[in-house]
Amino acid sequence: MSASASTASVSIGSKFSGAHRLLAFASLIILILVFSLASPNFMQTSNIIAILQATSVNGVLAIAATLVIITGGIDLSVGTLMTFCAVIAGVVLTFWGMPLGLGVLAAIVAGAASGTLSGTFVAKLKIPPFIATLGMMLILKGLSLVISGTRPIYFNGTPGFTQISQGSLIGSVIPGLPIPNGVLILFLVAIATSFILERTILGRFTFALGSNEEAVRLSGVNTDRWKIAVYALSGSICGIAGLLIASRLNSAQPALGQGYELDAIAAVVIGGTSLSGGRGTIIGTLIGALIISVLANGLRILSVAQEWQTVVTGSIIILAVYTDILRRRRL
Amino acid sequence: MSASASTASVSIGSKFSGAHRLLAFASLIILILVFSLASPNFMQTSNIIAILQATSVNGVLAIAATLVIITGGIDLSVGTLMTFCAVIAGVVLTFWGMPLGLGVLAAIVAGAASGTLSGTFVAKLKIPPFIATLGMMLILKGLSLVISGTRPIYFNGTPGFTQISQGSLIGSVIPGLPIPNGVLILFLVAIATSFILERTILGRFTFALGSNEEAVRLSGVNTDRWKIAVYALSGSICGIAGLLIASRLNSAQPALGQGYELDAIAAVVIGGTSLSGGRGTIIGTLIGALIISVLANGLRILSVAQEWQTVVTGSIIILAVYTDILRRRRL
Amino acid sequence: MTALVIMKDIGKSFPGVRALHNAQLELRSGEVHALMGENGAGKSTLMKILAGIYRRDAGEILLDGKPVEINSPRQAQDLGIGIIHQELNLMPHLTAAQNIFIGREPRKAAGLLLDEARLNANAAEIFASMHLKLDPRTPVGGLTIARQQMVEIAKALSYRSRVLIMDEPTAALNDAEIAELFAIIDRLKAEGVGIVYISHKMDELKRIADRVTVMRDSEYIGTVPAAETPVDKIISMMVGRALTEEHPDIPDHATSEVVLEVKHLNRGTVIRDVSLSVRKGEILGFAGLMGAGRTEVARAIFGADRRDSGDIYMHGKKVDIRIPQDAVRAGIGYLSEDRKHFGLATGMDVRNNVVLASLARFTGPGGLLREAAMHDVAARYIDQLAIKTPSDRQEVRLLSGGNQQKIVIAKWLLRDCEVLIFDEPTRGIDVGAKNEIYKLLNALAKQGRAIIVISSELPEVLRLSHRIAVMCEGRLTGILPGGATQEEIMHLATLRGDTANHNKQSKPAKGEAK
Amino acid sequence: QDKMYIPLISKGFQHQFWQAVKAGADKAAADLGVEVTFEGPDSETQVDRQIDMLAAALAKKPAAIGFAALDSQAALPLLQQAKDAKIPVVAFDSGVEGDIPVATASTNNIAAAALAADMMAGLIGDEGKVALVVHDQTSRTGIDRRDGFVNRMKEAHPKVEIVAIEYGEGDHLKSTEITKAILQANPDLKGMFGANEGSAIGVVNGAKELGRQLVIIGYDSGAQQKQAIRDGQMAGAITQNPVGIGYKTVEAAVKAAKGEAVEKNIDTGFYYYDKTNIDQPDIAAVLYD
Ligand SMILES: Nc1ncnc2c1ncn2[C@@H]1O[C@H](COP(=O)(O)OP(=O)(O)OP(=O)(O)O)[C@@H](O)[C@H]1O
Ligand SMILES: Nc1ncnc2c1ncn2[C@@H]1O[C@H](COP(=O)(O)OP(=O)(O)OP(=O)(O)O)[C@@H](O)[C@H]1O
Ligand SMILES: [Mg+2]
Ligand SMILES: [Mg+2]
Repeated sequence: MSASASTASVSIGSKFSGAHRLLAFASLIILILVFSLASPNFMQTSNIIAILQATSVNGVLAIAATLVIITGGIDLSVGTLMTFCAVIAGVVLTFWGMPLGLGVLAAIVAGAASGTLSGTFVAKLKIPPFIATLGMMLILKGLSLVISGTRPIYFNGTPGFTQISQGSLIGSVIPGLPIPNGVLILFLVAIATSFILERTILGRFTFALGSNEEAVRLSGVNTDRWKIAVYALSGSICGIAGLLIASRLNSAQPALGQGYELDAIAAVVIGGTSLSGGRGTIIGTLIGALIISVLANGLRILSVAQEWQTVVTGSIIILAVYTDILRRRRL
Repeated sequence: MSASASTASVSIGSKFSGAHRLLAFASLIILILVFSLASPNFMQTSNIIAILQATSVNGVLAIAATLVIITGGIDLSVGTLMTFCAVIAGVVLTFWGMPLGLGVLAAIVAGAASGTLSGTFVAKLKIPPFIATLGMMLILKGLSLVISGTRPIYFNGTPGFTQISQGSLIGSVIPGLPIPNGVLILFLVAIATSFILERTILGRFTFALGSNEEAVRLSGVNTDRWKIAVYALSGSICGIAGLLIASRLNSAQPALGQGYELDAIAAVVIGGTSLSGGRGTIIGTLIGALIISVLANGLRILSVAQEWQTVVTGSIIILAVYTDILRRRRL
Repeated sequence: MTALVIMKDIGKSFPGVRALHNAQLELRSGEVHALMGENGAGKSTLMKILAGIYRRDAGEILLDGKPVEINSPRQAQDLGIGIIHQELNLMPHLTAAQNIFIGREPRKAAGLLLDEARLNANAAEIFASMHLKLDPRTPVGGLTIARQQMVEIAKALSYRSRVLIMDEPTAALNDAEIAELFAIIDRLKAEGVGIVYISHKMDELKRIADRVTVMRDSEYIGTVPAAETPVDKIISMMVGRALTEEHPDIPDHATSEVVLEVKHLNRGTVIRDVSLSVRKGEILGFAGLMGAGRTEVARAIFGADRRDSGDIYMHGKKVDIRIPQDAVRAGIGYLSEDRKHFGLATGMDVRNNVVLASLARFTGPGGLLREAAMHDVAARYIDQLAIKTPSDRQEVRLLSGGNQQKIVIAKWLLRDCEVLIFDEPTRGIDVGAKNEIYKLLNALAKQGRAIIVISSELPEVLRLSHRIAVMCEGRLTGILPGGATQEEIMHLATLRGDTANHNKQSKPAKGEAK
Repeated sequence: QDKMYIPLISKGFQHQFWQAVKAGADKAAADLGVEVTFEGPDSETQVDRQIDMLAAALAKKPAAIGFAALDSQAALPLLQQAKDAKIPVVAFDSGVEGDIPVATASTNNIAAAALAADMMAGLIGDEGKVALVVHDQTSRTGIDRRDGFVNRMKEAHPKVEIVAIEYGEGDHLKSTEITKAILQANPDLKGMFGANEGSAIGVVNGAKELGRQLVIIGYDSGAQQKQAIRDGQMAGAITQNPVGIGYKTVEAAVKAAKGEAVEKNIDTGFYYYDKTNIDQPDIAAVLYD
């Protein structure tokens, strides 16, 4: 985590980043190959789609977490914020009976608002991101239970709602490819966020803040405002994750969410984004999220005993990242 | 997390650290005052002891996490390592019927061994601490289930075992003060670790590694070895936590442990240790752990509905840290 | 002619430190105003107040004769005040161009998108005007500090300020780059820009400064015209007494024992077949242009970087150096050129940084540290090197740049190695202290240490060295005797490609023969 | 030839109750010569994780599936998929809404908790304060056991006052701390109900650490709970028949897969046990260690 160390390797890493990014697939591809050989059930369209769908929620959450982590922060609230946004959608759609579009909007706005609050704690009040988002994690967890009356809110009154994640636009165009909308949304969010990170001023400041916040401030930039903006964007992406999971479950499950932040952050770090900030890619995060879900699915398909699944998952996560480190060193 | 920001305020903090440390109690004392006024049941000896006992496991875990965090790392495996060590004690004492001392030794050695492994991943293989300890967290969780056969191991064959946490040496000397041994052990571990951190070469390198590892390496220090030593020490402290929880429950519960790392790290950060390394105190961590258990206990005593307990806990954590920041700025 | 900037009776205190007291500065447009003073005199602090980074406790700032409040870097920029910081303030993960224009990126698509092409073009334009060959798309974290410094300069230039503060801009630069910078300064002067120039290199005064303001112990001493005032006078204003310069004679080491010998060192393309040796009591100077590979050689010897091939001998015995610990055990110490990243644990205090390489010596039974003994040595070095710090418990990052450098030196003096490699040891150090360090190096040599000094200041190399090794593009192009001239060195330092191989055969022979 | 393969997707895994269900399922698998796997999420809140497990199970083209739904609505699309693929689904532990399951092997948690309430009321003299430590605020079993207990008290024992309901994730240690705080806040508390094994043990531990005497009623079994009942620290507990649930689920699944008729509702029953009947063969048979 010491940012100062190994400047040389960083420079080399980013110099060859094109090649490296392609190679980062390697761990993932090896995993897929191994599972395909081990079980004929793995490489079926339906299973591939199940894996992608299992990735969709964690993938979107991980993208949200990536933004904050690149600024050098951490976000522990992504999981419960997702749930909170799902509950808000439930309130708007089921309790108040509003049209679908408003529910979608409400979830995203709720996410952005919560992100703005976390960002304000961090930027203005100088509360360490770990504490600010830990607090928000608990606050949102409690509020979800309070608002929902501690029971799931079902979306049966809004028939279109399940389509958000479970319908298949692609399937209706290309009949043989019933990729659920949830997966489509994951990729759209990834592309949009990647674009923001690489091409817009907000993205530039995201990296700059994580690289050396003091230098940015000394350049006369209002760092607080930009930091809050990053947290707000991250929050609104959590709102999308909330819609995805609610649509997938056709319900807002108010108790779900805590613990999901760990999977999300794990995907980010496996994907090569540095927890000390300044460096990271969305494509890496996507690959990280896929590694996690391929592992989970594959081990289940192989009927590995559940206690051993955990052991193997832990080992492979370490191994995958180590492989990645070795490859980068060799480049 | 950006180490560079707000240099001025940090410097002031450390200069007046004596005064500041005393004042850091303030958040805790305010909490205690408020709860005492709100409920006559709060300020009773039995409840104070209950709070202290509730702090013992998390406190010891938080001390273990503090060490690693000061080096600039993070340890997600403290919770499941605690369980693993408890299971190892169970195997040695109950399955093999060895004497108490050997069980205690086995738990601590198992912790040190696991810490050495994590430390080796981090120092030698250059795996980011987050990933190395995430992997270890899963591996240890799975292994605890495997070794125990997914069922609790009871210590009925070792009558003295429950005394480790539940007996009261102090109480047997001073009859009016039945402070359980678990609490005594927490304070002994805190004093010993504080001593190591402040007075020994290992402690000095713990801080130096977190401050600028590369500069330490270029001073001719074998940084890898010291880092591994810190992780090993941290692991052996987790072993003590494992003994405490097993003794308290008179059983090694193999499924327990995941999630405990968050409380432990929260205590560390609330206690003023910086996640970017190089700075931190054990007394701060103790206060952080106490804040967490006083909050939990007080809110339950006031019979606050559980969903609101979560909301209030989140808010107070943010507020407590903010108060601390304000005070430091004013000094 | 009204002054561009007047700073009157400025006062500033930090906890436990009075950094400024009644400080004065008057800057005219179109002049280069040198700000001189010993390490910790308050130069950087005064300039940070002008640049809106610190708030002053007392005094007044007038811009064009009107009082102004400068409360943030942004306000300073808006008032046309730009600054090149003494310590680099870059975002290592961003490219050179991105660093230069942070917060002022050219946009396209109605301001929504970044115009990366124009960004790079603009940066390239500035680099061209500085005659700097640097790809604007290179991440700055991978650049040497010299190049990072050039990026900082480019950034300051890009603001087109009316007032430009340069806080030791040449500390990390070599002569060619310094000449380039001075050409830029001349152009800016002609455009009417007022420049505050802070440096510890006295020779630069005569070359570019119009007036000189001297500070000492946080106070204003006086302002004098640069051309008319003798350097000695300025120095005595700075240090409060006259300095005597002594050129020690070069002892004959022909019969002394060879302590360190390096044979056929290789590392990628940055070190190509370098062989050299240092004798007991000898100071070997290391000269070369930026990027010549001197630092790389030193790091490779020290075990900080892996080497592809090459053997290292101490007292004729081969030593296996893989990590810095091996080197230190073998008796080799290395003082890095980049103190912030590689030299200091800046978050720790002075005492602990001084003992960092020798901690084992202060460890008693059970790993217990002997704090009192640590305090004693720290106090000794604070005294010996005149380190300006309130106490040995002050965090190092709160010290002025020069004083930080002295702490790194103290660390290696305490470690007491047989071979000491000093990489740019006087970077950012004031004249008085520089003299002290020269004396110290000579004394160390007399005691029988073998010393390698890497320096980009030729006068320094010439003054200190008993022999001078010169590198170019990773090759050792020759070894000159102590009395060599600047021209001889520059000749070897620019010997490129195959011609170098040829010269290498003959020149070292000449060096060794002396 | 390949054995018939039947995955069981449960609500949990590490808890002893689920391990007992697994033991029953494994026994049935051995008896009937089929292969079963048993999986469940870490916590009963992780509805989507369970769905992912169900999806992976379906990909393995099983002969039949056993499923303990955390939220049956959420699982509907996948259950539909199973139906379309002609994979029979046997619901266990708690029911699955709709007509997809060919059989349901479950305990009536509401009735069981009501029985606990009756027993509690009887032991405390039908009046006074009681409190609950429940494992989960939102899961089906948590809600049913809480509501079953609370509603029965309100209806049949109006003089019994419920002063606190807290949730401890079934974590022994957390439930212990919760119990101690509840006891501290209510010096006159007469009884406590722990709604699963971890909660019940926590209540026992908490009372023991504070040295308080009160009527404790637990749920499920396990060595510690049985010991507490024998020692008199715990008045009694409700037990389901987890081994039976596991066994019957696999049995029904095998029948359904072979196209044989299965009983639609397999009630595996529940029992109240205490010191007096703990060693009776019919009770001992449904308890686990
Ligand atoms: N943030 C700070 N906190 C405490 N003391 C400080 C701080 N910044 C500077 N100082 C102290 O103020 C004094 C003046 O420092 P300053 O950096 O202005 O010196 P300088 O003249 O630029 O020296 P140098 O030539 O070494 O760069 C020094 O004693 C330094 O230690
Ligand atoms: N961190 C790095 N990443 C990539 N290349 C580097 C790095 N550091 C140095 N180099 C390259 O290695 C070569 C040798 O640089 P080195 O710093 O050793 O030169 P030097 O002679 O010490 O010059 P300087 O005066 O800059 O210290 C140069 O081509 C330089 O660009
Ligand atoms: Mg300075
Ligand atoms: Mg160099």
